[in-house]
Amino acid sequence: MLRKAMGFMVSNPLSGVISVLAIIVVVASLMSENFLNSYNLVIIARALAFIGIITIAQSMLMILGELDLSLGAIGGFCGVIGGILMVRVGLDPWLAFALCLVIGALFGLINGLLVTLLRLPSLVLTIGMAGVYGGLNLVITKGVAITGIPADIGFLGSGKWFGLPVPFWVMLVFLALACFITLKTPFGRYMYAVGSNLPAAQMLGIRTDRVRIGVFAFAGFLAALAGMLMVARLGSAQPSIGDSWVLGPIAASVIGGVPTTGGIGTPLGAIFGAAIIGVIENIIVLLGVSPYWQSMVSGAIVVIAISLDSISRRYFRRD
Amino acid sequence: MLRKAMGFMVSNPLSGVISVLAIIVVVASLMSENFLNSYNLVIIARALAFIGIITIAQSMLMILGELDLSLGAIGGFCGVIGGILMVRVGLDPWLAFALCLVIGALFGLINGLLVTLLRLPSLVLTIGMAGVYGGLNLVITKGVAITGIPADIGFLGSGKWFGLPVPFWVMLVFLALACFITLKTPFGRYMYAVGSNLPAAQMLGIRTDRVRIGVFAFAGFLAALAGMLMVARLGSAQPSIGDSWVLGPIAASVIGGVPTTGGIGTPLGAIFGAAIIGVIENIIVLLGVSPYWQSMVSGAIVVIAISLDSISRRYFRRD
Amino acid sequence: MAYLHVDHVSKTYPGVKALDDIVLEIEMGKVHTLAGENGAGKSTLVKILTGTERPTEGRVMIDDQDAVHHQHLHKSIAYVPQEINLFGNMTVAENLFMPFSRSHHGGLLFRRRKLERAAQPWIERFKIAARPGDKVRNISISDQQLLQIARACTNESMKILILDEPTSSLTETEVERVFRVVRDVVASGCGVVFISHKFDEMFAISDTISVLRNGRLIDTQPATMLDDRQLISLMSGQEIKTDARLQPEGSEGEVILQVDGLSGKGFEDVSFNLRRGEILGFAGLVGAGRSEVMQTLFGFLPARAGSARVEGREWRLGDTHHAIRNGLFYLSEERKYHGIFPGQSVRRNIGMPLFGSTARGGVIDARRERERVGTIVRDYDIKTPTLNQNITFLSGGNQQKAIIGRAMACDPRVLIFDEPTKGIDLRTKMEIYRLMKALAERGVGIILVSSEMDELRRCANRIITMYEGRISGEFHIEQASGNALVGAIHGHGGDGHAA
Amino acid sequence: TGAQAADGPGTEKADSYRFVVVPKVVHPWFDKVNQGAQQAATAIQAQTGSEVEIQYSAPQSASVAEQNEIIERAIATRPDGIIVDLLDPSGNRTVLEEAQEQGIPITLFDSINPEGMSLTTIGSDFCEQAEMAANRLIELLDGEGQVAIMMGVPTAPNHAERARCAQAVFDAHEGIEVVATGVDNDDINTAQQQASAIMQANPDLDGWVASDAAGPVGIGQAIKEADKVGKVQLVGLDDLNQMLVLIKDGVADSSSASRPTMQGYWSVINMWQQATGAIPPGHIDTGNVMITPDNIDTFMQ
Ligand SMILES: Nc1ncnc2c1ncn2[C@@H]1O[C@H](COP(=O)(O)OP(=O)(O)OP(=O)(O)O)[C@@H](O)[C@H]1O
Ligand SMILES: Nc1ncnc2c1ncn2[C@@H]1O[C@H](COP(=O)(O)OP(=O)(O)OP(=O)(O)O)[C@@H](O)[C@H]1O
Ligand SMILES: [Mg+2]
Ligand SMILES: [Mg+2]
Repeated sequence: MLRKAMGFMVSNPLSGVISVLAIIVVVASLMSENFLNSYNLVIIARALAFIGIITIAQSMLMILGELDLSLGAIGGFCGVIGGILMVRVGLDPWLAFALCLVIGALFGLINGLLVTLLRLPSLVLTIGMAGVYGGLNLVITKGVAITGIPADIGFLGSGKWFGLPVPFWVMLVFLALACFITLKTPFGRYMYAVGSNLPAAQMLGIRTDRVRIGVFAFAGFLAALAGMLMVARLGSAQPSIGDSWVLGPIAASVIGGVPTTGGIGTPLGAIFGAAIIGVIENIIVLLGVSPYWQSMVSGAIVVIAISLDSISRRYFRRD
Repeated sequence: MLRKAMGFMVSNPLSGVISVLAIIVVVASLMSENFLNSYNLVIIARALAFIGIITIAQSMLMILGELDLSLGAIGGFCGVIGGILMVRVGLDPWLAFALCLVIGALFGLINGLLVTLLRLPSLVLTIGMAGVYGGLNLVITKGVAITGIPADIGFLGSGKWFGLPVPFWVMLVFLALACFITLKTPFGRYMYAVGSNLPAAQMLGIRTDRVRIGVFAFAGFLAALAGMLMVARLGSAQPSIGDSWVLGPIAASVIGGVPTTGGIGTPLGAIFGAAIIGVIENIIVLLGVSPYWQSMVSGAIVVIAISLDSISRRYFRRD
Repeated sequence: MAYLHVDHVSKTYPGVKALDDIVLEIEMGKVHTLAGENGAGKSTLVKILTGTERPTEGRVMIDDQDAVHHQHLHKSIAYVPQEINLFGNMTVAENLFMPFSRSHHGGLLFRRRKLERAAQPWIERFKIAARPGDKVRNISISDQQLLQIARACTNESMKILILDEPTSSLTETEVERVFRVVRDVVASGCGVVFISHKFDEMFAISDTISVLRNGRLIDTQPATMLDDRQLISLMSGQEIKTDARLQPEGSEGEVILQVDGLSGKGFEDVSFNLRRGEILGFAGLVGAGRSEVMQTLFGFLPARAGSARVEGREWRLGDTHHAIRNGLFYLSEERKYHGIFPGQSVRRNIGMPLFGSTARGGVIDARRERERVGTIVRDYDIKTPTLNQNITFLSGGNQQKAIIGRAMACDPRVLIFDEPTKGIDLRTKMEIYRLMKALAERGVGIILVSSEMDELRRCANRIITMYEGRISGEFHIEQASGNALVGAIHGHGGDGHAA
Repeated sequence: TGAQAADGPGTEKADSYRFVVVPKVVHPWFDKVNQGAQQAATAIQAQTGSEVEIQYSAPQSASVAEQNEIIERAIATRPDGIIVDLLDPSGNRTVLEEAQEQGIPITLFDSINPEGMSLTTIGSDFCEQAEMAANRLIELLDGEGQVAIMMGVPTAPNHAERARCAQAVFDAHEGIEVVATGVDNDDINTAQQQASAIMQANPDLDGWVASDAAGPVGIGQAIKEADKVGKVQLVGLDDLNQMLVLIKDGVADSSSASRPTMQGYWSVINMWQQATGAIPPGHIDTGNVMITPDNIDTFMQ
């Protein structure tokens, strides 16, 4: 009976990750009375917003079977460029914001062009490109943050709307867009085709290079968006923005059902994966777990989450 | 004529990376008279020794189509355990050294067991396990280095033998062993079989799980070896040992002809890849390149190296 | 006494009863053929015999012991799977003897030279056109197929050899080679389980034939007691006419495709015309370069020289998107690598090129897509529980039908079929032939690359032969029965230019 | 006046206090801050009987965004005060304002106020610390020679400031020439490789200063391996135990150290004073010390 119910549940590919998230939320709220407090939920939402935007980008690339380890570096670099445009060049903040998104898309495009035209493995290429973008960032800023970001765009980073942080709404909008693209458009189907069998996709006349380049560019765009929102939030362009956006989104995507081998999963699942990681990191701090234990606990959580997922899939075959 | 000669050259899969290395060495020695000086070569050899041991480990995993991002964490953690065994427990340094290698192999084994038995994607699993090992390291040391490592084993880290650093010789020994295993033993051939077509290998009755677990354990062993050699060299067990051993060896392996998709390449090629990165990092400092430019330059080098490799392979098809 | 005993075995996959209460005995020294339409359960049965799948009910007795509890018994069963399953990056010799312990090449050291020397006799025996040290991914598909069979035969504890459609990508000469080996194996006292969709092969080699239909065992008979017609009706449960010639009428339309001096990887200076409404056959030995010509024309492989015109207009080479947009469709012979999208549903697989009609304003209309795909699944009789079934779990033949249905739905003007009936059962084969004919008669130009002479003679209006990358002859169908055609395929004589 | 004094500043009393300490990152240096904080907690408890709980909550990496999240989570637990070492004053500002809106007092240590805020700052001057080291090296070299600076993490403002101040001191001296700058990203191994290569490229190098704690440890190793102990002078930074060993072994001359325990101690005292209603000071200087072979034993544990 239970087995059947569970079997039914896991037949929806998202139910696994959603139930894990639900269990964690319940446990967390039992363990700390501060957890379900509205301020704390806002904090979780805000943290999820930034890492979530990167997760959307990374999961779309992972559907293609690609990875971009330079998304964090792109986000940081675009943030710095935005800061310079606003503060030193004196551009209108909104214009600068938009320009940075274009630049981010351009960086993503460069990654995509290198991967497709030179047929490079994206993992290693983007390790290199992370050095390039991050290095240029250092060269320009000499490591010093650019302060004095106009307060006009502060709203984008720190404002609230219907009780939730603006970046969170932005994340939701782009999540909806990403889900729409992947599930409802031919382009999205082509993404799955490319990730599932590249030569077969070519044989069907799908412009696989364009699809891949397009997603890389979109990912760069999203990375720049996250970077700029963070600049708006901090009120200064920190060169170190994005340093911690590298491995988490990949783990989140896998937890959420997008394997690194591509072809399956959705950005929505990946966001649930990111939420699991986010809630756990939140509750660890709320409970006052020693900082020395934190990295061990969050590492263990990743391992447990993917293990549970794999075990449950083995027992209740989900096809 | 030239095309033919080049074509011949690239027919040996290693000649590409060797020529790139040769060109870089020549350029480097023209750019700085200090480069070919024997002391500098010792510096390069020593740096290559540590990153090289990890590269051997990572490249063997990559031949299987796996990755272990926790090798650095294992190295650091084993170094700390070694330090504790020597300094606090007062174990004989050699015994402690040996014990740590066993522990490292055990950690690798755990990774391997999780990957094979639970069928987890190694990239994400080992992101998690890096958190676990690194976290335990922090828990034990609280980030404080363990000083007072007995001078007995200092020789292993700082000593020289025939003019070259001892760690470099150790690396060479294990490189020879790794090449022997991969190329001259049935086990090694099974590694390629697993990396080339896992289901086919399973169907043939190759014990693919044992092969994968074995290589993970060996990689853990090598990581612990690198960690302990570093402890011997520093004379203290620094918790941060291994932090920078994560992405470099992967890039080195790809440059040296071991793709992340597995099935081809050799540890020898990977070491040449590591040498390319090592020489470049050395010459950058020798030339007094501004510290702000360094990360950008080494990132660009990785990109250029894999691009050249890919282009040359396209023009002179190497099979 | 039967060595292998299938005892009331059933196998259920989610939504599919692949095998239903099968009882079967495989005897030593005999060739036992499993016949059945696509999806009948042949491969599933074979996988249960080899231990790669477990039965849901029933047991498999090997040597009178229950194989579920004695896994080692499966070692005496050598198996050649339906899909090619080799290590592309490794050498022929390594592929032949892996795992080495089984073939007495184990031990501490891997001796490449010794292994390659040991491989030589096998290569000669199976006439594989490769050296022991060649990388497998560089040898032809047919050689890979032969290598797989050779590999199974290197198993020294082999008692039963199972061949799941070993001949689907082989020409008659190569099939004969396989048969010689099968007879050797039988002569040495082993039993053979053989699967094929080709009747002449079945009758040529079998002692016993078992017929499966929809997962049930219909009948087991000595081969001599059956003939084509009986077998067909056992397999399909209905009468099927097979002897009709299926050339399209009115094949004298204007030239729709004109190829001039095309050269590329593996072929030189290929020129020919295709007329509207005709089926143009391409004959040749496997490895003659026919697939390469077609893939180059289609834009999947780069062209070195030459040009093509479609409907009088210059054709852009090297761009598959352009090709499909302009009505030239190529169906690859390699279903696994160039055809299906594994892990994706049947609906997504078939719906992939149909967005022209199923998407509006860049958004997919789910209802229309379901309808269109549903129609295709019905029209081509694709056996799948639901449209959302993962295509990986369809039987090989049904995957092929899905791909063909998908191509035909794209309204092509020139359609290139590369071994379209490879691994397809007879009933579906006939359907495909009829579909090709109907398409041609609607004005589509069709190129049919096939290694089955029978198929070409039955369907094509005209046959072009290729030998080692060059066109070696061209025949009208009336002239195609003689020796000249066979000669041209083998590269001698046959200067029977007629067209 | 007695009644008046009872309601005056610093007279409120509570049975228990909970303060959260948020450092820049998980690092031994901040453990010492934490130790100092615990000492102060014990002291207050012994003197007043009120329970004082110190909660130590550190970001796993030195990123402003992550630190902000940690501070936000701390706010969510509604403590009696938060003690922070800001990674970047401008970047942390929004969260600090949030804390103030929620009525949670804040004390800064080891960092400066964000523009427009006036929180109590506790700590010493990084610039002074670096200047002390630079001046000590100049003294050792008798005002003449080639020196090199090891930068820590280029994006860490305190590392950058130390490098800048050391450079300024050297620039002000005729006889001293800065021939190279390395970058170690707060990693001992990188520091060692960079130092080796720099000494290789500059055979006449006479001395080193560093701007992070990992730097001098790596430089010390490089000096030993190059057999240049005594020939190349090293003035270190802070008091990691490996640094102390280097001084003991004579590889390094000395180290210019800030006093983390003191910073933690006074931060808690200040927090507690604020909770009692006392008016907080603007700045408490905890000073720097020069660790030399003469006083090293007081630093060894
Ligand atoms: N792993 C699986 N999951 C679900 N269904 C499966 C799976 N494997 C096979 N099936 C189904 O079982 C049935 C029998 O398939 P099988 O591959 O045995 O057919 P077959 O007789 O070999 O056909 P063909 O001649 O096309 O190769 C088919 O309907 C197929 O869809
Ligand atoms: N190294 C390879 N990599 C990828 N595909 C290959 C490779 N070698 C051959 N193929 C593909 O395998 C298929 C069969 O090739 P094969 O050499 O067996 O015959 P062929 O040249 O196509 O000749 P014909 O079509 O006349 O039988 C073709 O689709 C070809 O493109
Ligand atoms: Mg089958
Ligand atoms: Mg072919």
